[in-house]
Amino acid sequence: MTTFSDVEFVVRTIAQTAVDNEKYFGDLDSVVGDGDFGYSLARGFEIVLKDWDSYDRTDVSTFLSKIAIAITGRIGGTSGPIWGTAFLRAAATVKGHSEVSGDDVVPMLRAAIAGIMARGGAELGEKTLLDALSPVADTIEESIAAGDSSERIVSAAAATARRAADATTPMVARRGRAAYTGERSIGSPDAGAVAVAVILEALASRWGNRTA
Amino acid sequence: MTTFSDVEFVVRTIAQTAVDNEKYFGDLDSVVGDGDFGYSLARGFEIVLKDWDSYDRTDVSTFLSKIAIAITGRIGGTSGPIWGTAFLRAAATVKGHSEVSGDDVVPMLRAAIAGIMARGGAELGEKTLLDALSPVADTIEESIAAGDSSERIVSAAAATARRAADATTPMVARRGRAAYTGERSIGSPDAGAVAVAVILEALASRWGNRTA
Amino acid sequence: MKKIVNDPQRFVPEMLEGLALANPDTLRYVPEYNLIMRTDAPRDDKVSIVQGSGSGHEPAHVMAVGKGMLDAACPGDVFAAPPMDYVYETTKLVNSSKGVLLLVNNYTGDRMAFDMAQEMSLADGVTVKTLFIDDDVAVQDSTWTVGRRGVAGNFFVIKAVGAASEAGADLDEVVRIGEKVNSVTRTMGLALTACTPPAKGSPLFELGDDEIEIGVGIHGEPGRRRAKIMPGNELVDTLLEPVVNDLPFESGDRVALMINGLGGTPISELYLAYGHAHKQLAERGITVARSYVGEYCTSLDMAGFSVTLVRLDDEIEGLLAAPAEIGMRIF
Amino acid sequence: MKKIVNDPQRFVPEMLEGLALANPDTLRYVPEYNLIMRTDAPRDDKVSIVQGSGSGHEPAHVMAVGKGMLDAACPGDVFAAPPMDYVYETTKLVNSSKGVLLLVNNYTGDRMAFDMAQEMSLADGVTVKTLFIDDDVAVQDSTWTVGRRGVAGNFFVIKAVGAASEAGADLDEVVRIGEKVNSVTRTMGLALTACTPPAKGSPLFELGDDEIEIGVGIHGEPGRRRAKIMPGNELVDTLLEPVVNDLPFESGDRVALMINGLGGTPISELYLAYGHAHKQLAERGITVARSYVGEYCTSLDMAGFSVTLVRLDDEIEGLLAAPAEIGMRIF
Ligand SMILES: Nc1ncnc2c1ncn2[C@@H]1O[C@H](COP(=O)(O)OP(=O)(O)O)[C@@H](O)[C@H]1O
Ligand SMILES: Nc1ncnc2c1ncn2[C@@H]1O[C@H](COP(=O)(O)OP(=O)(O)O)[C@@H](O)[C@H]1O
Ligand SMILES: [Mg+2]
Ligand SMILES: [Mg+2]
Ligand SMILES: [Mg+2]
Ligand SMILES: [Mg+2]
Repeated sequence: MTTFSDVEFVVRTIAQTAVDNEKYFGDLDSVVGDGDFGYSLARGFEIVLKDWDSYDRTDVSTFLSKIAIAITGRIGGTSGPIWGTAFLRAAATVKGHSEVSGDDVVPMLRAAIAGIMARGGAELGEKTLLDALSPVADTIEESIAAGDSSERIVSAAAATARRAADATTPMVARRGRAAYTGERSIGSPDAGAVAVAVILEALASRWGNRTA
Repeated sequence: MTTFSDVEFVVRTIAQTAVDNEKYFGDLDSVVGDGDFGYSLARGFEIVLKDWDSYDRTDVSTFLSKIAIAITGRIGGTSGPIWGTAFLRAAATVKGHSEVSGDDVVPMLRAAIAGIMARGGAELGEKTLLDALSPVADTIEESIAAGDSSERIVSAAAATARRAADATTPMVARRGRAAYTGERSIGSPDAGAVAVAVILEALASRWGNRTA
Repeated sequence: MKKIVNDPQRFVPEMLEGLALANPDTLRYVPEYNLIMRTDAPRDDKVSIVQGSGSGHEPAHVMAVGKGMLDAACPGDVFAAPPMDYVYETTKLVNSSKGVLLLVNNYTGDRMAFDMAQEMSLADGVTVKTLFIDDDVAVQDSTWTVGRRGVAGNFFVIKAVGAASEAGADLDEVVRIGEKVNSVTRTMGLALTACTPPAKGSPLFELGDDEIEIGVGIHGEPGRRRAKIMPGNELVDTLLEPVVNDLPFESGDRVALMINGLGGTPISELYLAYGHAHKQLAERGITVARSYVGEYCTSLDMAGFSVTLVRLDDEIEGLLAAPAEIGMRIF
Repeated sequence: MKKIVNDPQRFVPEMLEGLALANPDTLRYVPEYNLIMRTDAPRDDKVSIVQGSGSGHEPAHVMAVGKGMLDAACPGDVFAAPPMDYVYETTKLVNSSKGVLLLVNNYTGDRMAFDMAQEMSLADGVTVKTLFIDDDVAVQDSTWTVGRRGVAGNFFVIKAVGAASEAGADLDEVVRIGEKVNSVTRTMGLALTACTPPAKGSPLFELGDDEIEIGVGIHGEPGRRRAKIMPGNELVDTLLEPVVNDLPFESGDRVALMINGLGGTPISELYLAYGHAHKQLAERGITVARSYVGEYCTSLDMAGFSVTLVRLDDEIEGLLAAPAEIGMRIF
């Protein structure tokens, strides 16, 4: 069900969305952060797009590792280690698999989440992108268990991500630069969580037309 | 006709007007100058007001010299030397006179004008306060020759000063900081010339009520 | 946005190139890793000192490279910690047989990049230690756990460890000194205006015509609270009070006092602030033995300033007084 | 207005007091005449060097007082030449048996104050000479007769005459050197924003969000023309071109290159400008032998910069390289 080309489609959509939303993501980060989140992601992922054909595609794990190295090498700030770790952990989950399937998706996502937590020390509810990623993993798990089509799974995940991102608005930031402003972080959503929602919405809207 | 108290009244009105118009004169100087003209005059003349009773009043010449020294000691920029020289030259004109009369006014003013020209090298038509002072001297001379009352003399002088100040608007500044902007000095009046007009208008409006 | 900038993405590399061109004898620019290093680094008779951090804080840290200060600075993009690869490569480039000390201002992104880079370097057999600088008292009572931020006080840590390493101290000794200086250094800043990152092109936050931001960070992060503009002396008191009370600094102490400009405030105003701070400290019985007025750690073009105090003892005072020569210079 | 200021009328005295408090061993503040002088001045083994000018150009000139530079600086209020009495008193205070050199940036007000003060000092038997600095090429083809303005290039004149006087040169020799340096120094500046004098409380002129002012003076006087903001390299070219062509500087020349910040522009941007200017000069066959990047002569909080070139020969280069120690310092 999940093929190599689905993995490529997901990675490419993440990269394209990051590049397309440079300004928007930056503006979100400037409300209580330092405004560089959009710039950082875009600089990393534009390299992914530029060198797209060059990444070793021996297997999914190798491919995702190469992507991880490419973005950690270029993305600075908090996002470099965070996003790089996420890709590395997802890659490690399917190491040695010649094929990946829909059943690998949730373990990969959970591994990415655990990696981010280990790297940055954040827990759920501290107003970071984890607050969008974690509910998304739950939704996908449920949707797969319910036997949903991949279209339905992705669109359910996108809806959850958006709701979860919105739900970060009333939270007090306890991680990242936004935490320095304490109570003043209340009232605007977390930039990372919104980015997760925007990416999943992009995946959902393009899923039907993905090249197999 | 001109008494010591008239001289005191004139000096005091100049001083008060300079202090009252600090901001206005500064704004005029900031159009093409550096904005400090109001500040400079005010800092000098506020001392004149503060120490008013202390100036040696042996005779008019001594009195004006003391005023000159007080303001040159405090006013910086171009205005310190210019206004100080004007007072010094006016004082020198009546040196040794135990009394001064209306007939001394024009020679004193002409001496002040000549002093300013010598000090700063400016000629008429170069968009400085000379372009107001010089016509004022002419008007006073004519008005005295016509046998006018002191009220009429002063109000004629004020009207001339205002016309002359307005007439500096189309001029190209060739002296002072405004000259650096060349053609761009066209379109706004010279700050120094306007100050002369404002001072003469203050003299005219208070002349009737001056304490003898 | 009105700045001296070409392509915003080239802002940092072009600045670094200019810095190296202005100091051809002493500084080298390595474009692959976006770093500035001393032409004579690494020297095996001294511990190599490296500071990494986001850019936008100039003269920190690229202009603090030179004799008696840093051996290399490894800046990321504006306000972004450097990618860990750059830190890793920098560490290898300046690897000395006496070891490498990485100085890091305490921020999540920087910590992570340096932790990862240190792990990789250690695996390669490079002797490397990391020292986190956290002098900002503005954020002490907050709810997150990464702890205080590192701000302008890092100058003193750099100066002290730079002098110690120049004098031949070994890595443990250099670390001891750096930790000691950090432990007696406290800073707090305020912003009169927001700053404009070249890539964003507009101010990071909005401040009203009469508003200031107290406890601001050096990345344009808003501070802890807003207030109305107040007379200069009160601005100074607003910062000095929490700084003094935090360590606390007490009567009889000798201190270094720094008034650091955040980028857009003229040095004339900084000296005015210095005068008041100096006198306030004197009233508390605190003696200013060394003074620092100017820009040390900025936030791009932000108007505002920070106040830093360092409690001196003979050791620290000697290290601060040692000669040094860096890219940021006058003559 | 958001500035570190108490009573605007006390802005200059409070700044000077801060400067003296920060440099107790080397600088003395004389409040009666609003001046800063070296604690060891006058010294009878050297010509005393004094610069007077309006304030608002810091570090010029009060922070350029010290060994190898000025013996005293006699500043007026912001952007106003000092009252002639102050100049006269300063001259008497630093009177040395080798004489006094008054350095004056060429402006009407300054010229008049110094001419008058010089006359008074000469009458008192003080040996005093005056040297007018006029490096600004922006105003060369104008219609007034006071001539070019003195701007950031005055740093080089101060440095050279300071070094010469420190080496024991007599007054005539010091004057010769100062005139020589002035004659081979050229500057032009541009503003990205207007500046705000504390006493006025609002910007001196209005510039649109995308407008710049080319050929601006250091007193917030508007320049010769307005233009739209352009990329950093073009900003540099806009200034470099007229500066190079004025002397002119030619292939084979060795020069000092200064990128001077006007007060509100961060040093990161200045280094970016430096890099481009350096490369442009190299393309013309002009070698930058000495580089200066930072704030030397500002216009309060104005954003913008100026470019200065000095044609070097062995004599000038040696004088610029001589050691000096001033209030504006880093360590
Ligand atoms: N400790 C952390 N763990 C996980 N995510 C984090 C952490 N800190 C910040 N983030 C996420 O990173 C985003 C900001 O990224 P970025 O702008 O690159 O960081 P910074 O500029 O603070 O270094 C935040 O919106 C948040 O979602
Ligand atoms: N050379 C000169 N001779 C006479 N008056 C002058 C001269 N230069 C300037 N002024 C007058 O002085 C006014 C500006 O004074 P001020 O602001 O004190 O000078 P600045 O700031 O340029 O030193 C001008 O408006 C003009 O009237
Ligand atoms: Mg950020
Ligand atoms: Mg003026
Ligand atoms: Mg950042
Ligand atoms: Mg002036």
